[in-house]
Amino acid sequence: MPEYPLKGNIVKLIIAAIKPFKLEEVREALTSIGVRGMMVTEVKGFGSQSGHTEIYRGAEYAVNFVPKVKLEIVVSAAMADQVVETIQTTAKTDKIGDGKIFVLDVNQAVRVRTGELNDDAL
Amino acid sequence: MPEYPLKGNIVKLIIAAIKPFKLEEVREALTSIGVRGMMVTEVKGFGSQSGHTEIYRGAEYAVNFVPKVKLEIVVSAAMADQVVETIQTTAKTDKIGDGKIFVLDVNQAVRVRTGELNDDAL
Amino acid sequence: MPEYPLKGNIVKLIIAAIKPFKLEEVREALTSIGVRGMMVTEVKGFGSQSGHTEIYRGAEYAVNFVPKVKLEIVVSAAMADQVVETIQTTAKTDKIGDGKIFVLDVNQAVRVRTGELNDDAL
Amino acid sequence: MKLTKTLPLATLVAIAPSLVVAQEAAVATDVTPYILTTLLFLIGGFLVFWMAAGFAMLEAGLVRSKNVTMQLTKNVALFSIAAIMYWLVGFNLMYPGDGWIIPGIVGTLFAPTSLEAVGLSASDAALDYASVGSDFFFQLMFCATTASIVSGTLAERIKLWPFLIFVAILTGIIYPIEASWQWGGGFLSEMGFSDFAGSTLVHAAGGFAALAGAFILGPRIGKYKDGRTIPMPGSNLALATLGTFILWLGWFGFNGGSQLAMGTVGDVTDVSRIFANTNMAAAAGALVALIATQVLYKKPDLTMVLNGALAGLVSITAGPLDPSLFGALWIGAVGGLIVVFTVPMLDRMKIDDVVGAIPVHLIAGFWGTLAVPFYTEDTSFLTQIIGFAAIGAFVFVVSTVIWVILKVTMGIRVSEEDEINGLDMAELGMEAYPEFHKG
Amino acid sequence: MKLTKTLPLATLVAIAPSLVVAQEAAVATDVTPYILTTLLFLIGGFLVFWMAAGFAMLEAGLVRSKNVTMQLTKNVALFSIAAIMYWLVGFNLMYPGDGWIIPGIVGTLFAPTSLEAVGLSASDAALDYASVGSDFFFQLMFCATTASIVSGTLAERIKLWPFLIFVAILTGIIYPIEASWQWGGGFLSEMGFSDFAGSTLVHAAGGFAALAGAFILGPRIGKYKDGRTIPMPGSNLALATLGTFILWLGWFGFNGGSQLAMGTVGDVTDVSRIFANTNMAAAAGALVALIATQVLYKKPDLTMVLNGALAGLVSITAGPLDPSLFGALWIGAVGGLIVVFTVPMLDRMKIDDVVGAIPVHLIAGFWGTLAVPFYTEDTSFLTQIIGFAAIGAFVFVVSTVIWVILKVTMGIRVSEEDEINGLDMAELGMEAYPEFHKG
Amino acid sequence: MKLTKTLPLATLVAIAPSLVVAQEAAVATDVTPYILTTLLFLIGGFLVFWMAAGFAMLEAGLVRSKNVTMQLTKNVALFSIAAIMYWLVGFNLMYPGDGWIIPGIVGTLFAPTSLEAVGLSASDAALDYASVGSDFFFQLMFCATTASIVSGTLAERIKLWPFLIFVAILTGIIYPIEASWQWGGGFLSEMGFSDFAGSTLVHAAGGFAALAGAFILGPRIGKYKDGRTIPMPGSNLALATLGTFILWLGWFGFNGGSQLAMGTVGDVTDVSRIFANTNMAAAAGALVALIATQVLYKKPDLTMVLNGALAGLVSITAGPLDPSLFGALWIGAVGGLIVVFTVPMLDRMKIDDVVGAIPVHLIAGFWGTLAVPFYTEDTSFLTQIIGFAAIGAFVFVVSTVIWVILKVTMGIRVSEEDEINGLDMAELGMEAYPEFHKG
Ligand SMILES: Nc1ncnc2c1ncn2[C@@H]1O[C@H](COP(=O)(O)OP(=O)(O)O)[C@@H](O)[C@H]1O
Ligand SMILES: Nc1ncnc2c1ncn2[C@@H]1O[C@H](COP(=O)(O)OP(=O)(O)O)[C@@H](O)[C@H]1O
Ligand SMILES: Nc1ncnc2c1ncn2[C@@H]1O[C@H](COP(=O)(O)OP(=O)(O)O)[C@@H](O)[C@H]1O
Repeated sequence: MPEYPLKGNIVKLIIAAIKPFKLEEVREALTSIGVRGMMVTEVKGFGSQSGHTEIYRGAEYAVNFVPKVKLEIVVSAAMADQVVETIQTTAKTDKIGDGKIFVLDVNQAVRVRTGELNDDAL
Repeated sequence: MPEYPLKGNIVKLIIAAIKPFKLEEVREALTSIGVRGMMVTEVKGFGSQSGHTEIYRGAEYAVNFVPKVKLEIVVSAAMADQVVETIQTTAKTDKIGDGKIFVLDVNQAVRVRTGELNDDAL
Repeated sequence: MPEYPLKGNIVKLIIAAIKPFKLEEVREALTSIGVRGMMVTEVKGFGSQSGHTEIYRGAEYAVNFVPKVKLEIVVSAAMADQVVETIQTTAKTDKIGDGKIFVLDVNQAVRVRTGELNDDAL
Repeated sequence: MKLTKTLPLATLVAIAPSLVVAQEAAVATDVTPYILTTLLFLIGGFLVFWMAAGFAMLEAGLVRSKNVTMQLTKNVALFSIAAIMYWLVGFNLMYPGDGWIIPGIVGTLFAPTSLEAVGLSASDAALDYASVGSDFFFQLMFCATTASIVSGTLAERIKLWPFLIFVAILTGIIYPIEASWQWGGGFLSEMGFSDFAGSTLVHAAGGFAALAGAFILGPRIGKYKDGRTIPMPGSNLALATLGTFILWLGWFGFNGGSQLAMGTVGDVTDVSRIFANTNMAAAAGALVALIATQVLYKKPDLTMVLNGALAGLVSITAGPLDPSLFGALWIGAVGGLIVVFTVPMLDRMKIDDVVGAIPVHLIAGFWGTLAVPFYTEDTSFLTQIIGFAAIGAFVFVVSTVIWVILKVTMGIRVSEEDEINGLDMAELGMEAYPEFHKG
Repeated sequence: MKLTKTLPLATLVAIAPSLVVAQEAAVATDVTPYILTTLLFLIGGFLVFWMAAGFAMLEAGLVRSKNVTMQLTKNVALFSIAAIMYWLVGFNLMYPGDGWIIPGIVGTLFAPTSLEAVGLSASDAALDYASVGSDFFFQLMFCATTASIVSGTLAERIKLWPFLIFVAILTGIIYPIEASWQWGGGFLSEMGFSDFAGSTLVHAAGGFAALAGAFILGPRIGKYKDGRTIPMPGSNLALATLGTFILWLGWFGFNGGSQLAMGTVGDVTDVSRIFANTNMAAAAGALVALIATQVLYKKPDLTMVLNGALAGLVSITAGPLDPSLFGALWIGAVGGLIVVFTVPMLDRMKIDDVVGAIPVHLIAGFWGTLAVPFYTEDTSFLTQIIGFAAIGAFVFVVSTVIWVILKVTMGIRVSEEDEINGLDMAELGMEAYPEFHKG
Repeated sequence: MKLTKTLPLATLVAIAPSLVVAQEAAVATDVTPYILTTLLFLIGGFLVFWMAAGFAMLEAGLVRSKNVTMQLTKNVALFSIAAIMYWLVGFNLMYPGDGWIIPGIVGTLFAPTSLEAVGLSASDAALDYASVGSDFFFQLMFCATTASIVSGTLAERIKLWPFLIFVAILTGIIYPIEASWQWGGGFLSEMGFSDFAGSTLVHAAGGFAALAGAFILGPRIGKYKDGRTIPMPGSNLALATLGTFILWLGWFGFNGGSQLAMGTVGDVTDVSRIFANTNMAAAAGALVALIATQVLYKKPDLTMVLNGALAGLVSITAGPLDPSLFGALWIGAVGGLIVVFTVPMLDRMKIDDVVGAIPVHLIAGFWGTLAVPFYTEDTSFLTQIIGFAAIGAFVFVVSTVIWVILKVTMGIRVSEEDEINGLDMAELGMEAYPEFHKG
């Protein structure tokens, strides 16, 4: 990616979908390994776990979406693997629906307050 | 991206913003072509559709944001085009505000429960 | 990225986390420089700003998450820097918690309504 | 009982039961019974008024959030229309005294209600009954209740204005006419039909008007898909529960006030019986619905429990005085069972009743009417069925005609897109919960 | 009527209208009228108490979710303060009997209320009126209502404590003084001013206190931008509708109880008239607002419909007894129109009234006061205007002074950042809906 | 006072205070006092019924959204069970007249309540008291209140059915027995214990049953972590505030109706005193909690203010008649202080009381009981403490036994995963707010 001056090291975006009740635990685990920030969003998750049925006023229906929490974390490329591993081990319950982790490249990260770039921005 | 051992094939992240009432239809269409999971988020959409006005207690105001649903779907690169096409054809109403689809590269995908990688993780 | 026919120019995805009360201002600033669309999501933000304490029924507790607004904006690569800068200058309050901006590559953008590609899709 | 309702308009005073009892007890002053019965109507009246809020909350809680503002708007508007139409036409059409146009069938048309003069002197008062003002106030609330029932069934798809036009006709003409047959001293009361507080006259009547509408209007988009019923869960069960508690409270006025007298030991003691029985029937209906859903579905269904309490109340409404507490219990319990079984039944028939008003008001109303002879002397199952059928047929047919006319003239249903996006944004441009993310 | 309010404190018993009527009817036992009037105050009182909940829900529903906890806190606190201040100062300041400090203008200062002894014997009771306890209980609720009106207008930007200090002065001093001019037998009642249940004394007075506050406090940040009004939609219209129904219900006690007597045929029949008229005016106000917003804006506005019902109620409050039902209808209807037109008018004047309390209580209150002579003998438009002006001027001036003092001493407005982030987190550290995502 | 509660079942008529007073005043007709007292029970009864809705809303507002449907279900179900159990067993167990099994301690077992015949003649009525129907209706509501208190404390973790089984035993047996000791004319009333409307008999009793449950059940997962208390904020403070206003309103019936007579000047004037005092105590409790939280935590805590109002009400309930308005103020104020200090105290003791029911009902109930001798003659602090201890010990021990039995037999607590995911989806498969995103 020539078009960006690489002040600071390359950073990665880690997107993870986990079970809501694991959020606090995962956040603590990540803080303890030095992650300093993230964005958390409630999402409706669809996956193999989905599809159990409920009854409402006598009518059966399939619950296609299960509540999940999505984490978006940008970290220096160097930390990425450790972060993925930490999330995986912490969020794991060995039950279906534990979630997924995805890693993406980031061209550039900026801290709004200071204009710092890339991993200085985190 | 040398830094990741490529167990399993490359995967792509597909982000789509669609009209909320199309969600169920799109989900079914995607399931039928073999998509096994996704994350769904309500978003406030801003675009050409935006800007109609409403009146509240006698005061006119422009509605800048319209409710949309955002889909995030990770699929094997091989399937990406088909997924994009399926979303496009299903979500289409030919009315302004139908939405957008974006395709991004993913370095790595992990299944929390098993640690499986990339398209094995999906 | 050979696998995509590059109709239209390359586009980028810009993800920004800002303070909720800045949303309207930022949206206006972006419109004025020609951004025609975006997706907005409320997120719970974790970062250096987090951690002040509140009292509920006599018990102190730390507030780990602060409400933030996440913007997802796809623009032509050419505009990316300007968009980043506009967000940064507009969202800035010089107080901690102003937020972050991240820039990612996009392989492909599609307009659901027309099937137009890349920056024609925006 | 009901007959005495015509007295304030008729002139006869002599044979009024309440007064008689009073004199037996050789105690009542001339005016105290009048004051106390008037007070009963005022208290009963404001309690039944409160039911309008109950319906509004129940329905707002059971529709999806995209239709809440509309449901609230309909409920405020329908009550307001009922208040005006009942004054303009309804009251004297329902209580014509001797002013029947067609004896026993159609009362006085277009005689707006007027009340007694200010500072009425005792000599000019219907001392054996109560003030016209209090009677009008109390009766008006029953009329509005009938309309509230309709709005729940037709929620989430009917247009505002056609609905309100129907409400005007229902509250101004349909309800007053059918109610006059019994409470106005019309042919049903002659026949010996018995409906103390209106299981048939108010609740089933509202249910029939709703049923006719549901047929003409059709189900919500996506409600029935390849033979299956797709639930559309209510957006706010706290509101729905609040609404049910409000209705339960208002029902004490609904049934208790229908004693129409409080000036004697016998009357006030009867009102007490009615309060106790009404409460028992509601409790039994709720509890049975709780147990039945646990047994049938393995999980209790709160919305059914709420419907069950209301069905218990509707069931006891036709005869809240005569049954023992145990009688009230089993009559209410059957009402609770009825909703649990008839709610899915209606769905199988593809009749889309958003809040379950038809099982609660029409079907449990039939049950309550039918059950009267178990405890009330000089009543017969046959007469009860005939009375229910007469009123049901009349309300259903007339309502159907009006719904059809509205449909062909102005249309009664919103566009598909409007229905999907919700009536709030489409018809009102205003969300009930604009800040809460919808799922 | 109002004059009799002073009787329990004065000693005279002779010329009490109610008793006279009673004796004409040659019936009333000595004590029954006393018991019944006391009961009227107790029932009326708890109904008006309920209005405090109505204001709380209405306001909580019309503010944005980030200010809901604060609005609820203010409503609970203001009622509590009113209850204490009215006992400590207000009641005897408002009903001085013969204890005027400045005759007809300022009553007895700092005489906390004390009630009759336990187990009062009939010989010691004001048999022509009611118990002091019930009268105090009933009057107190009116005082609290005045304060509730203020909290709505000033929502979303005023600091908690300065607001509560103002409430203490309003309920302890301002309201009791102006109300004493009429209901305490002061100079306005001498003048022949007529305000049966308080369109001016309670509602307009509250409105003027709110208006003064709105001027000093200024509009919410971002409310008026380059000449345009930016709507800030209420966060929960179901709550706002519930609040309106609660107020509607409470109003039967508000107006009906103001008959101040229920011991005779004439009085109880009058109370019935009042109930019926009050309901009619509310219905007309709501319906007219529905139609007007449909016509003007092409889409009905529920918040205007709710305001319309309340404006109808305020309009009839000055004279709920004398008008015919038709009179109540058109008086209420005009009230409904008033809000539809004055809500945007205030916005054009950059007066930021969050819940529309000024159009509903002040402007419709003026209309209701002005309309009295249409139906009530021995009243004149001029006197009505003078009375309204006198009370308006007094309340507005005194309130302005207090608001200014509060502003310069402790400041009345939260910081810009606090206002943007919402008073709930900033001043209370507690959200009303912590789990629901805000937009 | 309480003793007269046994009269309708006993036969004696002679020395009934109310009648005596009446005759002194040489006025009351024979039946009017009976009618008026019956009316007091009916009005009081529906007001206390309304409290069931108040508890439901308060608790639904103070639990997290994932448990709201369950909390609503429990509240509707517990009231229904109470209504049936109190009829089946409770009422005659509580008011045995002369039918004690163990004199003064255990009344008549398994004698379902039956009411008077329809159209009772004056000669057959307990003219010195009121109708059995109205008395049963009124008393039933007190019984249900006791159960409502328990559901709040144990929210968010207890299984539905074991809870409902406990409620059946509490309302059918535990409450009626302990209440009979005082109101049924049992040994505590002999002893001179005084608890006018039930600070101990109703509120503390409910609190002790809740406390026993809290011990056996344990705190919610994550509530206490390494010595710290983790707040779990309520999901809807508007609902919690509505619930508090409802309870406040209902309390006028709760305390006022407990005068048990309205047929004389003395009685109705006493009822007025009670209304005024009850309101004052609530206001003082709320205001003191507001100030205390401001001082202690720098930010007022609405949930504490709501608890404070309720604690004020509970505090005055043992003696709402005798104190002056100032007495009601300071007694209620102390109640408000109590919650502010005991809520965190319970947390330090790791007793997880979700809605603060133990501080409000048990601790403030103790205070209210203790405070009676300050204003009521012929009462002693010692007797008050003994009475409180007797009832507390009985309810606590029996409840503990039952909770333990339920725990070992069927289990009372949901699984950890169910608790974390919320009882609504786990036990009911139904969310209260399915469309609102949870945080
Ligand atoms: N292909 C996918 N793309 C994006 N998110 C996914 C995908 N598959 C699953 N998810 C997310 O992960 C969650 C768990 O996935 P699921 O298949 O149910 O269980 P598991 O991860 O244990 O196989 C889903 O609820 C969804 O939020
Ligand atoms: N540049 C963009 N970046 C991200 N999302 C966009 C962008 N433009 C539009 N969107 C999303 O797509 C939705 C539809 O776009 P819009 O321009 O309104 O209609 P159309 O896609 O038919 O041109 C918007 O509401 C928004 O959610
Ligand atoms: N590493 C990160 N990845 C993703 N989002 C982040 C990250 N760090 C911070 N954020 C987002 O930016 C917001 C502001 O960050 P914070 O560290 O609190 O203040 P500042 O940006 O001024 O340093 C956070 O609330 C969070 O939403």
